[in-house]
Amino acid sequence: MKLFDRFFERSARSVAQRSSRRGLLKNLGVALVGGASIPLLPVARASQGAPQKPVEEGDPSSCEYWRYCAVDGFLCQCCGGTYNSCPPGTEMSTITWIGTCRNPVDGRSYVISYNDCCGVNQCGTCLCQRDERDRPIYRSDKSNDINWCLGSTSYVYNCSTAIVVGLAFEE
Amino acid sequence: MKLFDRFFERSARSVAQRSSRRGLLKNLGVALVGGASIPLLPVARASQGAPQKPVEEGDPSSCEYWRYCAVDGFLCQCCGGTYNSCPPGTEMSTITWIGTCRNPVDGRSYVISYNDCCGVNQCGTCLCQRDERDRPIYRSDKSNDINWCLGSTSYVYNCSTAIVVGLAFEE
Amino acid sequence: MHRNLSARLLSLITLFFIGVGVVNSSLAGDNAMPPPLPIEEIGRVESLPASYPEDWVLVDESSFMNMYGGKVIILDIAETSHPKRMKGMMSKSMLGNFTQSSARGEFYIIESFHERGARGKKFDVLVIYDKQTLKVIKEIEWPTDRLQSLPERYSMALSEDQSLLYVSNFNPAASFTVFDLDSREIVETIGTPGCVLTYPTGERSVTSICSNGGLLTTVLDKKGNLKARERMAPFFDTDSSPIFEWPVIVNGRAHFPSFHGEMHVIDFSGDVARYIEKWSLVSEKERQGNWRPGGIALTDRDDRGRLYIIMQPDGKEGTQTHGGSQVWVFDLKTKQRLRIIDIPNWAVSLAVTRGSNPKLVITNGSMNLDIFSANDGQFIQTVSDFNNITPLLIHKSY
Amino acid sequence: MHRNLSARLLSLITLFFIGVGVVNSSLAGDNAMPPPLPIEEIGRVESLPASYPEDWVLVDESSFMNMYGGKVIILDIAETSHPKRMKGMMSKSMLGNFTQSSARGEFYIIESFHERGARGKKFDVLVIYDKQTLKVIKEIEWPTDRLQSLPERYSMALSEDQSLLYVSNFNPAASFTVFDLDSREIVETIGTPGCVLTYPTGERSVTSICSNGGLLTTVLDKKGNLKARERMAPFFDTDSSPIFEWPVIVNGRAHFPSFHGEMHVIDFSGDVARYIEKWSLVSEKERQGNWRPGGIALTDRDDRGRLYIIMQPDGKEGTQTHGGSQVWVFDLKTKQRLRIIDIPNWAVSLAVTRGSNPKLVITNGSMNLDIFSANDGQFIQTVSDFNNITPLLIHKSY
Repeated sequence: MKLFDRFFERSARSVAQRSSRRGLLKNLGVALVGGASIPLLPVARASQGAPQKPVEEGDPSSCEYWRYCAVDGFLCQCCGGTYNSCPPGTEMSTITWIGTCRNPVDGRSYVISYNDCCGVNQCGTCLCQRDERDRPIYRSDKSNDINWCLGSTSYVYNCSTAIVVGLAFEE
Repeated sequence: MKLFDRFFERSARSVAQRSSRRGLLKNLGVALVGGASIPLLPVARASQGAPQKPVEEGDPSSCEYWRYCAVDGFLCQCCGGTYNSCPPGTEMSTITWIGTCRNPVDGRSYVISYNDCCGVNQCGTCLCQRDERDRPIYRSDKSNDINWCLGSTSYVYNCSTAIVVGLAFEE
Repeated sequence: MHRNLSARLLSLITLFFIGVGVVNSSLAGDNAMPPPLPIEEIGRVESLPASYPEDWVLVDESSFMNMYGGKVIILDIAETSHPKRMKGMMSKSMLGNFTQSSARGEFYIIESFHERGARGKKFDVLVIYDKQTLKVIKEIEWPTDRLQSLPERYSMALSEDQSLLYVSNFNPAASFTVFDLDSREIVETIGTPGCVLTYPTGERSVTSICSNGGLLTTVLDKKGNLKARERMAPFFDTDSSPIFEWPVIVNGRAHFPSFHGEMHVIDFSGDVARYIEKWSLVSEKERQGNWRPGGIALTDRDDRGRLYIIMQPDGKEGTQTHGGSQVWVFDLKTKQRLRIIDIPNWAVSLAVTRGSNPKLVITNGSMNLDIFSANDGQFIQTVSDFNNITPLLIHKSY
Repeated sequence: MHRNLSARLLSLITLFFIGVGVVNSSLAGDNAMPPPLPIEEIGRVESLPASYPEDWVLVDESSFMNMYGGKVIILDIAETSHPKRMKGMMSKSMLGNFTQSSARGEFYIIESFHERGARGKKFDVLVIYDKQTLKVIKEIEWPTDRLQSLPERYSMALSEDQSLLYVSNFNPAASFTVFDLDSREIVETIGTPGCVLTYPTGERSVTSICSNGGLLTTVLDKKGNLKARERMAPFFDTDSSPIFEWPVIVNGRAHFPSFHGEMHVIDFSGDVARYIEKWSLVSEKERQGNWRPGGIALTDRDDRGRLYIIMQPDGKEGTQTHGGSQVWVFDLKTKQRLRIIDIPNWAVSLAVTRGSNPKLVITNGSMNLDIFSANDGQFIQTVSDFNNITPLLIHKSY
């Protein structure tokens, strides 16, 4: 699901109010999700027999997080879920739109599945709109304008995740 | 239905923005419903054989209008209805709460029935809270905390009217 | 003004006041004073004119923060007194879609519900409203999943004679349903594989836009049943030269702007859509400044057929729906730009009202409406505080 | 953390990506680089602890601008990082009422729906939630109209042993329904003529507050059926000396503040409510300055049994629900005021969290939450931007 950049300003105001940092909101995306000083959180995972560990970094509650390149909606990370899991009481959509985002740590491009979490009500905070390579609804596989809760038990959109589902063939 | 005084401030801000009169909002009630210079609109009606015409005056889109002394909700006057009629597509509630308000023109106190208009959705503008002689829900006949659309086809509150239903015995 | 006085209501109220301290005002006259105000009718409900004034618009409030609460709000955007602006509203649940018939005096909303809020069986309903009373004329349970997305101007459309309503479906197989407005019955649901939306074409055809960069025209027979399908070859690349799905249709010609500022002209006047030509909205210099179209409902036209489009500077991949700082006005015959209107509070969506003195209505960056004179670009006023959350699409009234 | 991995989902997704340009990351290692990120699970849903931390609260968001969209939002109000504050939410339609069981790990919401938004048959449903998963355990269609009003702390309540749930009804005849939480069945609906709300009393009694200024206690038998009714004589005048329906109950004693600052103490520890005494919250001087209680949810208590109440200066008829500029803290045993906490952004409602370092949570005049240390009145932070519209009642968590 999607909104639009300038809507951020309204939300950003309340963020500014919250953090008493009005006037510093140069980067709306960062401001929106409250990432004043973005902590680098390395996320390491056991790989399948590879000699090194796969790596990524960044703040999954920041709109600038690398996986969110084509996201448009409320970040589940702020809603009781995480960047790849849903808030309690919701369910994850089975069909969705995808983006291709570059992990700045390993330089690889990954296919990211923006599965929506469905049910309850809209989360309503940490609205993040990046829209890179987002397309109108005639390219439904790449469109975040469609309510992708359409295949779920509940058609009510709550928030959006960003899940690594594979490596992209090419940038 | 009811809200609370300070909530007005938020709405009042957008009124101020609208009218470019930020800073003049001394009287929140007036500011809320946009009555900067209240036009006096004499409302005259044919009376039942009396020698003179009954009179009242004031701006029914202002929260200060005399009939609204115990109101708490969105004024139908701003919602496509009037002070005593409902917006298109809604229905008027059959049961309600009452107030006793003094008509400043004839000095008499009248019983005012605050029939809610029910259906569609909340009107959401011209929130007016006066609450004079409003009582908690144990005095349901005088309580605007109850959703008085409960007797209507639709239980969805839209806005509030202020209808003269009689003279009060005493002030 | 429709008076819906109910004697039953009055007697209920009268009963209610027994013992509450009420004197019938007709008994309480005083010679030195005017007579008391009479008891008033209870139950009156307003209604609207058969023909809406030119300055009225219908705001498609998608209510993105709370999708249960979407609505269509009828507003007089030229009115300077706030309390007089709102004329009424209709509810529109879960990103419901809206269109209207100028000839029939009807509004059409297709909306969705679960049995219990976000839980239970989900179902879609087409609702027909009377435009004067805003009362529901009929509700029709829908046979499939209607399209649920951010608002689109062509998620529904009427046939040229306004006898058929076309309704987009998506689940995620795409189709549209033909609804007969005379009999108020569903005619048929017709698949449009890989293609979405319902652009009215010719007398009884429907064109949809496809994932391969082409178009699909579905030709209907007199009753609205499928007669033929014709695909138009791709004319754009959905990855490298995508277009907006928001055409302006003038004299049967649909003008589709591309992300990068080209204008594709398609003939929608015949039975089947035909490609005519493309031209550029931007000069070479403007192209170098990356002036591009941008926004949600970024295009509309006035009664004279002039195009209005939101433009953004420094456009790049990802900014296409973010809106812009200017509106450009074009003569579609000469392909010349007539005027640039600077939009001080940012523009996300636009609409243009009817008549010889049209108003340009802008959904601004704060989700309020900025109103301009369309003829000279003069700012008129900002309209706010009408229960607006995300008024992403504005419709003209008729 | 509950992992709800669904193999079905994964295979669906895998199917979806055939031909979309995906390489399984395990096949794409490179000796000079770290291995690629693995494919992640799809379908994971979080869950919450069985015991909520003391600083968590449950916000009753009545959503007055859009009543379809009410909710209960679970928040950590001590958390300084905005993205970590919201823990989850439950929907709550048309001014739904909320209560909870500390012993059962369950939440109870009674809410209302029409079949189609604002149209069609209206019905009420009691919904039982699991507090760890926020999933619906059971829905019960309600036999009558539940109370629909601005939020009340005692529109629902539990019996002392948490085996029975009492639910207020109003249509406009007043009653309450007894619900057995073990069998999850309705026991009985019992009329309370002229009296509303369900204050838990003794082991199995329910006290309601009456239009004549008295109380009605309904005594139940072991199974929750009506055993006896007892009325307590009026102790206040609803016109001239009204009380707020927001008592603080400590050690079985209910403390009801009056509009003018008197405190009525009622014994709720026995089978039947008994009047004990009244005392004054305000000194003679404060009374002359018209210092009065004021607000919506204007009272709460901490674990030590201290009373917190919102106070307004210059109070008069009509300002009783408008909130105030201070919170006064009282020792209910000594009837002494312990502290005045100045509230800079106005206070409409309040709540106090559990534990030895409780937080005072204020719904401020902008409908955000201001958080203070309850022990010393120190301001901690403002919590906003959590989809809050009208968060009029805050509940402690357990």
